[in-house]
This record gives sequence, structure tokens and C-alpha cells, in this order.
Amino acid sequence: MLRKKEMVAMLLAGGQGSRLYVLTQQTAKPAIPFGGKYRIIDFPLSNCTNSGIDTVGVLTQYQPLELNTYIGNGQPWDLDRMHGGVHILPPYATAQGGDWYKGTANAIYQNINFIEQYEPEYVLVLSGDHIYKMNYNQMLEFHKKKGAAATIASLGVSLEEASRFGIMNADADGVIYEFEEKPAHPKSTNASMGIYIFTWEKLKKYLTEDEADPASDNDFGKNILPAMLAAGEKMVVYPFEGYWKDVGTIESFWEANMDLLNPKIPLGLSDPNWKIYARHGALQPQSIGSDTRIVESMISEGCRVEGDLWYSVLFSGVTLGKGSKVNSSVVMHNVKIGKNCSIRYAIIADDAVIEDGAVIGKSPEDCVSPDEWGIAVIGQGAVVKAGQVVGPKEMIAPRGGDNK
Amino acid sequence: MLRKKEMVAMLLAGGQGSRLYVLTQQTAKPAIPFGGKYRIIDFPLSNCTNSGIDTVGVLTQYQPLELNTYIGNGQPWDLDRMHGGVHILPPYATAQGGDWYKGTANAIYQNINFIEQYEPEYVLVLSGDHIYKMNYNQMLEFHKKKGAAATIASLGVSLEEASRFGIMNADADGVIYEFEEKPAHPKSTNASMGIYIFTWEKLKKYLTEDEADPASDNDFGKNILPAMLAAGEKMVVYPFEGYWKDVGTIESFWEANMDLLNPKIPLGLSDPNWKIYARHGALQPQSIGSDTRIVESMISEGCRVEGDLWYSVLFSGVTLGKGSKVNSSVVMHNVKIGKNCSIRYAIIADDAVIEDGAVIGKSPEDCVSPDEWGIAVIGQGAVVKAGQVVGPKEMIAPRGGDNK
Amino acid sequence: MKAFGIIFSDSYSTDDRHELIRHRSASALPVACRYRAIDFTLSGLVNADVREIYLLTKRYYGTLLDHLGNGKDWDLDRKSGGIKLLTPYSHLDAAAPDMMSGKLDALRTIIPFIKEAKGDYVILGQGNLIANLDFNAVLKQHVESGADLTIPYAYMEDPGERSLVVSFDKEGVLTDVKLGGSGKQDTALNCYVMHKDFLLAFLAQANLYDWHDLNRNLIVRYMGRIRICGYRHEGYAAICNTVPQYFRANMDMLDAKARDELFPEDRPVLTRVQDTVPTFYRFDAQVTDSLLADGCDVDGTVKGSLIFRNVTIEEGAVVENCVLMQNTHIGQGAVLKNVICDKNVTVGAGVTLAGSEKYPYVLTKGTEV
Amino acid sequence: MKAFGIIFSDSYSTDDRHELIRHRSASALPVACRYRAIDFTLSGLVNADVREIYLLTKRYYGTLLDHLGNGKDWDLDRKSGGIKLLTPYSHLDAAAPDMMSGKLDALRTIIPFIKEAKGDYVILGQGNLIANLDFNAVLKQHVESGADLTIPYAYMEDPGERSLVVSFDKEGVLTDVKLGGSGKQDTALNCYVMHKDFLLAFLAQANLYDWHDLNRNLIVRYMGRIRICGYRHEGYAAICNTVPQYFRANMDMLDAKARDELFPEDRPVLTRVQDTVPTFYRFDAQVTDSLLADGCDVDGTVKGSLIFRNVTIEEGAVVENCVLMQNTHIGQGAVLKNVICDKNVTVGAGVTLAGSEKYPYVLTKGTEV
Repeated sequence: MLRKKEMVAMLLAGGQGSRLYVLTQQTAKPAIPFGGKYRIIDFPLSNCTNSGIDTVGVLTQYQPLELNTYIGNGQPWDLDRMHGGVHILPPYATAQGGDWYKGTANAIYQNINFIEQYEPEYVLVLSGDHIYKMNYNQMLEFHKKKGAAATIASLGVSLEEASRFGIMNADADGVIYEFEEKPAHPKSTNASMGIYIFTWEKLKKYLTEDEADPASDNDFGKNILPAMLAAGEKMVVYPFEGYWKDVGTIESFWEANMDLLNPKIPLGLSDPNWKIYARHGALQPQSIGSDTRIVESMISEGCRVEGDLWYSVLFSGVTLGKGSKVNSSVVMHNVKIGKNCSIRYAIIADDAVIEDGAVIGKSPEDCVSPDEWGIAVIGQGAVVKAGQVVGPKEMIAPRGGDNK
Repeated sequence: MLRKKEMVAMLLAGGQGSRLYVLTQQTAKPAIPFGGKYRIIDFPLSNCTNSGIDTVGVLTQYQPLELNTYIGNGQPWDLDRMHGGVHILPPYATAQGGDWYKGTANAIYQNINFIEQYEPEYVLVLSGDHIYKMNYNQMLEFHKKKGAAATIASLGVSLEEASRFGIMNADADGVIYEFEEKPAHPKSTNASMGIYIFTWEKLKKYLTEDEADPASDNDFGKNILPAMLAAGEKMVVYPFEGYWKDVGTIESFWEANMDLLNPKIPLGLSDPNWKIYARHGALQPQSIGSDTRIVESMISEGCRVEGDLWYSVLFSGVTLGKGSKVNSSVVMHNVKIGKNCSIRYAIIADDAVIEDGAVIGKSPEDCVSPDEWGIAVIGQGAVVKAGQVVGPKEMIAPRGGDNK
Repeated sequence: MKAFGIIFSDSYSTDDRHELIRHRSASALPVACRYRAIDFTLSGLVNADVREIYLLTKRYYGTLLDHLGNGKDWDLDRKSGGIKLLTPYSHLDAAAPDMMSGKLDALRTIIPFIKEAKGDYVILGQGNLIANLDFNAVLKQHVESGADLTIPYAYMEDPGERSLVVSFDKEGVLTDVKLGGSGKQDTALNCYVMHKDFLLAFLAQANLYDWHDLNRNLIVRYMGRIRICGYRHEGYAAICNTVPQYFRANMDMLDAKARDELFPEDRPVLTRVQDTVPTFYRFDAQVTDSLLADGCDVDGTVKGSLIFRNVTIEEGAVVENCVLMQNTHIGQGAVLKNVICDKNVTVGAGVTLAGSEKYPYVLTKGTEV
Repeated sequence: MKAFGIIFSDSYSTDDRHELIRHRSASALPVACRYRAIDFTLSGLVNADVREIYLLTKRYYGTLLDHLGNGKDWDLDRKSGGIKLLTPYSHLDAAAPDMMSGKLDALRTIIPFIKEAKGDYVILGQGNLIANLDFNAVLKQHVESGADLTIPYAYMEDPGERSLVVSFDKEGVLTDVKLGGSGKQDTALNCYVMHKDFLLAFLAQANLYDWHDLNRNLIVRYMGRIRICGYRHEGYAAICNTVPQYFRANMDMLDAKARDELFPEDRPVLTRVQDTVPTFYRFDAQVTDSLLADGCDVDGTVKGSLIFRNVTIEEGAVVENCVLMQNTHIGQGAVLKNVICDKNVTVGAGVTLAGSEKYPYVLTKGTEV
């Protein structure tokens, strides 16, 4: 009695995300809090819902508990469906034994049966570490119109940035004739956003062939796409305009949060027609005390603010004590900041406790050399003692975790 | 904002269930269809819901796709909760690497973090291969009243049966002083049903100690329970009265299905106050043709019956052609049986096709010797050709599977 | 080409002698062993991916609400959209017309919701239509034909005096309408497809001239002035405005062809899940040419009947050409012919009841005889 | 000791001059930046594990239905139980009394549902009570005290003329009641806890004698004849029968103690999730002593005010001692003092508005000034 789905989304929730250091020590990357009340995965999931895609597989094998609990039955994203909905897909054992996911392509390969249940014509492959809003349905229309085997979303970058990306060289019609991974001398500026639509029948063929090749890394970028290109499949570029950010490093993660405070950044978080959904707690309204100054900042439910806030993002349930000053920082859920603390250019993860008078981070202008400066990071649940000083670039491990 | 749960259930969905042969070749044991419209796992899940337990972890690593799709968001069992609900818990990787579940105790051990999210006082451990109705909440009241560290549900068996079970020897107050695994000379008849309530704090201690012991099999029956007894923890027997059946073999699985047709068996499937829930398709009512004889049988939605049925269970969507005779058999979902077939003492798994005139199985009285007789089993999606004869005890592999 | 749906819970033109809907919405009529009438229109909309549905209720809609529950069984428990109830007094302004008097009045009370609806096209449906309409096809034809209004119709036997019989020219444009008729007739299915803006303009007009009757004003008055096209539904269709129509529609289900038309595999009919057990056939059961729901326990003889959920038929009882709704209990040796038992009816041992084949004997809800 | 709940969507004793509830149920009053009044009673029941709740509505309950949606946000979208709507005309028999006239009449129309309810005890609640009652504790005391009827009460400032002021003897048994009073008074919270059988017997009595008023007949008439005990609620409590009461209850929320009593961590108050973004504070924002919901955009001065979701306050605007409901827009340089803006109000640039602290200036829904 199952009905077919035109397109199924497979979200690569990825590995450890080690360039986020202490932030991912106990949390899968897509589950990291972002933007005051979201987690990274809320962006691709909400994009799916808003694009009318109601069947999403989330491929994960690393620290899935938080992600699992967070996604739950999918209700916050309207993905609690009778047929379809969101499913977490970890590796599993068969009568022939079991394998961990060897690469992005292998992760999809191992879940061919999941996909085939819905008899889709197309499969959308997404990753879990990008912040953007995108209508995948429009991309699908483009894919169909072009009659492509694969369509890859592409962002126009500057020529100098291009050497940090996977670059797609395409003809005037958008048909790709070459891939270059982080080219020293880029020939074009079409950077791959890691968002693919495949005609399922084609993808299945190449996944199967790739799996049979013991030398393959079983990776989309390294193996599947080049193999398709080499075989002469029609692969096209889908130009995307708008805000897109990879949040795979501490710096880019911090920047992406700061971007939200900039009214000129075209993410449009508040657009009622393209809401970003998230799972919420049941919290009081935010309360602002008697003697505070809050400038160019974002504050969420359940915060109690008695101190000053400049250019910062407070996630829900944060307490900020009297006399404390927070500047250009990201303060995640339920962080408790005591009195007279100074916090600058820092990321403070969920449930951390910053005791009275602690000093965390520094402004770049207060640093002696550019090398001295960097974002200070306090791990989940860590305690910074009263009066303790945490320098710029320093990282404090989460409670129960290892220092670096 | 999470609220505590008094008791969390952990359901050991188990390994391959190899004594069910072709039935489990492509399906995890708890996902096997049972009783006309259920699957085995519906029984413990419905027991949980009916007992007011709304948080269930399902531990599985073998062929989870069907189970995953079946359980989905938990809605059929009313387990689609905002907080709690049913969660499939496969093995996962951490920063230190990942492990498959080594044993029943290790499976729980690996999910300590899942349990601790709910800060439960008690943990209920269930297995996924028993058919019974039980109020776990009454068992919890008993556990609390007794002040036990562990309470084990027990079935009174006959002295001769006792040597096939794990036997618990207890004093007059029900306090256990000895476990015996399949004793040749049983001292008592309290058989363990594999249903445990533990005070979580105690269980956590013994799980952690057990994990540290490299010599352990990490098994509840072999390691955890004896260790607790040896350490002098109070462990009590909870006497259960009612129908209970382990369906771990082809014979016991067939018998349990036949038991449903016997009005004297006290399972009470139809009791409106203790419904067994299941995920349903959207099917027409059952239609019965012009010239049929249906005796002592159970038929589900979507069946089209034109043939005769004696002492059999038809799952939903079965077609039975004119002139065919089915006797003492279990015919699972969407099986198509052609005309003039003879089916006796057989189990036919989902989606199998039995073409016209096929002969499957035999009645015991038609067999020359008792050794000749046994249940014939047709695997999922298998095709039995027109006129083909499948003898008693024979097994036909599922479509795409291996013969034995 | 997104559409939204508006379903009328009642037909506003049912027979007063229709005992089965005296205390329930016409949409809540139990049909075909395990459904309520509304399941067909609701599933039709869901199968066409219409997930924004307004349900306009009148009186005695409690049973209907119980049936719909939170909408989960139709996957209509959505964060935005899903099914929205518009019940009497829920949104009424003192100055608004009465939802009770006619479909057009009911529509006029919900103009603000129509304005805010997200779809461009609107499907007006009626909850007591028994047909599996392919609303995607209707919509597609509506858009491609350039019609202002599209009316689905079917070639039906004896549509009855309260139905609209329709005629079209070669291009499929409506040329004539009349009320009722015997024999096979092209009959309107009380559904309408149009652009949202067209509906709003029509309702503004209706408000200005104080029109009340939907059919009379939208179809009869506008015929020839706007482009009204028909969509021919090829499958089974029935309207249950009277008890005999209701009885016939149920009996039609015994025909496998009608059933396959009503329950095609690719457009399943969804209903409330009740978690009933399979049906048990005991030693003395003799069941032929019948449809049964789950949850029954049969030890008697059943011929050419429809047996709903949780019906018990004891040993020696004979049930012929009957419709027995949920929880009917037929005692030992009772004999029933041409009888409709509404829910929770108990027929004692040995009782004999016989109705006319044309106008069956109806035992109302909860009766014990 | 299982209980079920019955919530009255309206108080049946509100002030006619209460503009804020002219077109919405009293239960749907927006309070404390992000809640509707009913959230408190509903969450109280859910936190006491009561999952069988009947909601009795009267008029204009559309907003309330929108707020409740499918009940998911309170985890009340259950297969059996959950929240059940009893709306006018949904189940009424022609002979039944009118749900509109009084609480007792409304209860008399739902006797069949009370009979079928699964709980042994019933909690009658009122949707416009602003208090986080620990219903588990109330139930426990009710059972242990051997009372026939337990009335939760709180020591409240100026309860107002429509409230019931109660006195008890040393054993906690009700000895006196009077209407209203000024200063601090022990005030009944319009909740009642009793055994289901007691309620049914009382309703049968009410039917026989044609009683209409719940308080007068259940409490005044029975005082001294049955054992009526009080349950003292120690936390914050307010009843919003008048606009000044409503204004005061909101302003009370600026007090952290009152807020902590109303939102204890172990009994969270659940409300409809609206997926709003965090609140933005722009360069010229000056916010002090205020509560704000998510989704606001503040570039002006806000003092001692409650700002609901999606409110915009432009540069140079000053908002003091105000309650601004969802989607209020305050233009550049506007100055507001002691003002309540209902939803979707727009105040133009430079406009100055000032109400009395005791009886604030109310701008009704959608007003543009």
C-alpha cells in the first residue's frame, strides 16, 4: 500500500568533523547548535520540508545519540509521516556480516534497499554541514528540464576563493566537462555546494560499480562523479544565488553565526514562507534586567540577561549576570555566565558554566600579533572557574572529554 | 526541559534468529508476521503502551530496514511522543571507534547514555521473540514492594519441561538463591521468561563491571544475573499467569499461530482493554466467494477467499483461488494462492506466489513415519510453480535468498 | 497548480426519512464494512497531494470528529495545512449568515479562510459521495480546458430526485441540467473545481444578491454565461441521500468490479485505524458472497451481506442481504433478511426480521430486539 | 487514582466590557509574551499525567482550535484519550440544555462522555486561570482527606467582584463563601476535584431540579452537607475576567519570583510551537525591565513592558508599561504608555498614546492608528 515518492533525500550526516575540535568531541557535526535556536541539520531538513520532500534518510554512524534524540519522530520538521518521513540510517549487519560506512558513496550504497522502498525516480544527496536556504524542488525541475543524469548545485565564488573548492568547468549550457578539486589555477568559479540530484537508476548503476571496485574510496566527489563524467553521462551545473556557508571549521562556524546579525546577509532567517524548523524546549520568554545594554545581538527564549551584550548570539536558556560583558561571541543553550565576566570572540558550548569574573578570549585589536588572536572555545558542560583567564584560540574540553 | 521517566524499556530485538531459517533470512526476528495482522514485536511494544510505559529503546543490529520502516515514528503503538517514544538503537561509532553489540548486556551497556537521558529509576529489559500479554506496571509495583534490585518474570512449567528453560530456585518469599540453565534435574519449575526489571542504579553498576571483564560474554543470563546473585543483591521472582510462548523455532512459531484459533488459549487477543497494536495498510474488507467452506480460521483485511480453509490463519491481502484447500497453515501477507492447490501444515511467508495445482506439506496422518513429517516453509516472495510439490519439512528460500 | 479542498460534512439535500443520519453527519455514514463516507473524498484529496482541507460542519458532527481524530490516519496532522475544522460558532461573526441553512451560506461564513488559503484552485467536495475520484486528473483537465468551473459527473443508475442530471455538448461544455431521473443518467457528483479567485468573486456576488443555494446559483444561473465543463468519472460512484440509495451502494460492493473501481491500488482509501483483531470463523460458520471487516466472530450463516467491525453472529443464525454495522450482535438462531442494523444493535436469539429489498428494515443505533 | 479533565473554554462570568475576549474564547487570551491562557491548565493536567481531557467550548472558539491544532505540542495527540473537543451542536440532542447558558448546563450536555471516561476522578478546570497548579498534589490531598469535593484556592490580591472568596475551618473544611472582596483574600481558582460518581450524581440532581449555576448549586447549596475541602496553592495565580485583571497579570510577570512560581522547571508550561527566529536587538535598542518573546525586532526603547512574538519596534519609539501582542508594529518615534495592543495592531510613526495605569488603553485586533 506504499505509494511512490518522486524524490527521496539522503542526508550525509558525516563523520566526526574533527576541524570543529571540542565542539564535536561528544556531538555529531549536524547536531551542533547554530544561530540562537537551531542546529546545523535544521537547515537541510527544513529545506526538504519547505521543498515538499517528505522522505529523508539521515546517514550517520558517529555519536548518533544526540542526533537521534533531537530528530526523534521528525515532528518539528513536519516529517512525522505515515509513509516516508525522516529516518536515521546507521550501518547494520546482514546474514553476511556488517560493515561500517566506508565513504559517502558506500553509505548510500548500503541503504539502496531503503531508497528502493519508495521507488523514487530521483535521489537528492545532501550534506549536514552547510547553512543555506534552497528550494530543492526548483533544482529538480531544472534537472528534469535538462534531462541530466546528475545535477550539482553550484555557487559562484571569486577566482581566488576558487582554489579552496571543488570546481566544475561547464560549457555555456551548464554541461560539465571537467571536475577540479581545489585547483591551483582554477579555470572557472563554479564551486560545488555538495548538493546533488541524481536520476536514481543512473546513480544506482554507478554506486554498484563503485562498490565492486576494491581500489575505490567509495566517495561521491572522488569516485562517483568522475566515473559518471568519464562514462559520458550528462551532468549539469545548477547555479545557486543566495547565502551559503560551510561551517566545517571553528572560524567559519563563528563567522556564520555573526553573519546572522548582519542585516545585509541574504539568508532571510525570518522569512515566514521558508521557516527553519527546530526542536524547542518549553521555556519562558526572555527577560531583560534593569541596567543592560544590548546592541546588534540575537537572544532566544528562556534567557535572563542582566549584563551587556554586543554583536553576540545568545541561545535559549542562557543566564548572563550583572556587570558581565559579552562581545562578538556565540553562547549556546543553557550556558550560565556569572557576574563581571568578560567574554570576547568566543564560542561557549551548551551547558558550560562561566563563574564570576572569568575572562575568555580577546578582541583582535587587543592582541600583540595577529598570530596571538583566534576564537576561544569552551566545550559542552565545561566549567571556567571564578577569575580564570582563557586566552584567545584556547580550547577547553567538554566535561568528561579530552583536552584537544 | 526533559522530564524524568520512572521506567524505560529496552527491547533486545536480538540477532539473526537462525532457528527460524528461511523466515529470518532477510528479516529480523521481531519483524516476522504473526497472528493474522501482527508482527512479533507488536506484543512487547503494545504491552509497553498498555502498561503506561512511553519510552522504549529497540536494540538491533541485524537487517534493521524492515523493522525500522515498520516501527517508523511509533504512531501505531501510540509511541510517537514529544519526549520519549520508541527509538531504534543500532551500534554506533564514537571518537574512540565503534563496536557491534557483543552480547545482550553489552547492547544495553553501549546505550547507557540513551537511558540516562531520561533519568529513570528502573529499567525494563524485554526480548523481541515472545508472544504474551503482560502488565509491566504491575510487575514494577511488585518490584518496588519487594525492594528488589532485580525482578524476573517467571512462568510455572511442568517438571519435565523445566529442563528446557532457565530455572530460578527461590525461597517462600520469592527471593532467588540459585539460577540453573536447562537443568537435567530441575529443583523447581519457575522458568525465566526473559523479562527483567532492574533498579537502574544497580544494573548500571553491574553492566559497567561486566564490560570491564574481558572474559565475559556480556550476556544477561550468563553474566549479569549470576554476578548480581553472587554479590548478594536481592533478586525476586515475579509469578506470571497467562499465555506465553517463545516463538524461536519453526514449530513453536507455527504452534503459537494455531493457538490463536483455540478459544481455550488464554491470550485474549480481542480484549478491547489490552489491544495489540500493529501498523496497517489500507485494505478493502475481506471478501468471501460463492462456494467456500471456512472453518475454525482467522482471516484479515484485504483477503479474497474463493477456496476452502480449515484451521488456518490468513494474513492481510491473501488471495485464495477456487478449488484450493488450506489446512492447518499460516499464510502471511499478500500471498497469492492459485486454483486447486493443496496446502497443509505449512508456513507461507509474505508475498510468496503459489501457482495453480501446487501441493505443499502433508498432514501427519498421511505420513509414513513421524520422521517424514514437519512444517513446510515457503520463504518471502518465493514462487512455487504450477503443480510443484513441496514436501513436509521442506523449506523454499526467499526470493533472492539462499536455500538453507 | 496547487489546490485546497473544502468538504461539506452534510449534503444539505438529504431525505428527512433517512434514519441513519438523524444523529450523525451524512459524512459519517458507515459504508463498505470499514469506512465512513467521508473517507472517499478525504482520501481522494490526500492521494492528489491536497494537504490543505477545510471541513464545514453543521449539526451532530461529533461522530465525524471522533472518526477524524487528530487526522493522523490520513497523514493530515500537518504543521501547516492539514485538516481544519470550521464548526458552527467557531468563527462566526454576529452579522454572518447561518452555516446551517445552505451550502452557499456556509461558504459565505468562511470567506476569510478562503482568502488566506494557499492553493490557487479550490475543490469543493461533499462528504457523503462514495467514489474514488482522481482529483489530479480533474484539476489537470480543469486547467487545460480553460473552464471557469468543472463538475465531475458519472453515468449512474437511477440517481434519484435530489440529484442533478447533466448534459454536455461535443466540447464537454454544460448545456442542460435537470433534477433527478430514472434509468442511467449522467449525474453530477456534487463536486466543483474552480479557481480560488472565481469562487471569491462568486461569493461576493452571492453576498450582494443574497443568494443561498449553491447549485441553483452557481450552475443554473451561470450556465451559458461562463464556461462550465464536465469531468467524466469512469469508476464507481454513489450518493447516499436516502436509505434505499445507502443500501444499494453497500450491496454494490459485493461486485468485485465496483470494489476494484472504488479501491484501486494506486489511490488507497484511508480510514481510521481501529486495531481490531482478524475475523474468526467458527466451526458452524457458513459464509458466502459476503464482505466482512476485521474483528468479527461468525458461527452462523451469512449470505450476500456486509458485516462491519466487531459483529458477532452466533450459531444457527442466518443473515441474508443485510448490512450489519459495528458491534451488531445476532443471537443464536435469529433470521434476518433485508435488514440494516445501525451500530450497537442486539438481535436476540430466535428473532426473525425481514425488510423489503427496496426499502430495508432499519434498526437504529443501540436498538435491542 | 487515574483522573480525567474537563476544561471550560470560557469562564461564563467575564466582564462584558472585556474587549480582548469579544471575539475569542477567554482560554485563548494571549498572556506572558508567548502563551495562551489555556496553556497553564492544559500543561498542569499533562504534567500530572492526565491524558484524557474534554474541552467544552462556547462561542468564537476558532482561535482556540487554531492554537491547540492537533494537540501535538502538548503530546495530546494520543490514540485513545488525548484532547477531545465538545463544541456546540457536535453531540447535542434536540432535548438537551443549551451549552451556552452556564457551566452546569454545559456539563449536563456531556453526561454520556463523563460516563464513558476512563478516570475515576474528575478535574474541572477553567481555561482562563493563570496558575501552574500541581494537580497531582491536589488529587493526592483530595483522596487522603476523604473530601467529596476539593477546591484549589490561592491567597490573592483584590480578587474582584466575580470571584469566590472562601474560608475554611482548622481541618480545611469549607465554612464560608462570598463573592469578591478587596485586599488579600483566599480566592477559589474555579477548579473542582471530585470523584466521577459524585459528579454524575450531582448532575442527575441538577437535571431533576433544573439547576444552572455550578458555583451556586455545587458549593453554596451543598456547603455543610458534604465535605468540601480547600487545597491551598502556594504559587502565583491570577484570573483574567476583566481588562485590568488581565493587564495586572501580565505586569506581574515582570517579577522574577512570580515568573519562577508560574514556570517551575519540573512542571513546564507547554504552548504552541511557532518556529519564530530569535529576537534581534538593533543598534538603537534600549531595553530594560521587560519580557520579550522570540521573533521581535527592536530598535527603540522598551521599559517595563511585555512584548509578544514578531513585534517590531522602530528606531526612536518608546514603549513603557505596555502589553504588545503578536505582530504589533510600532513606527519610528511613536510613544506608548499603559497601552495594550491586541494582535496585528499598527501604530504609525510619531503617534503618542497613553492609557491609565489602572485601566489601560486597549487597541483591538488589527487596529491601525
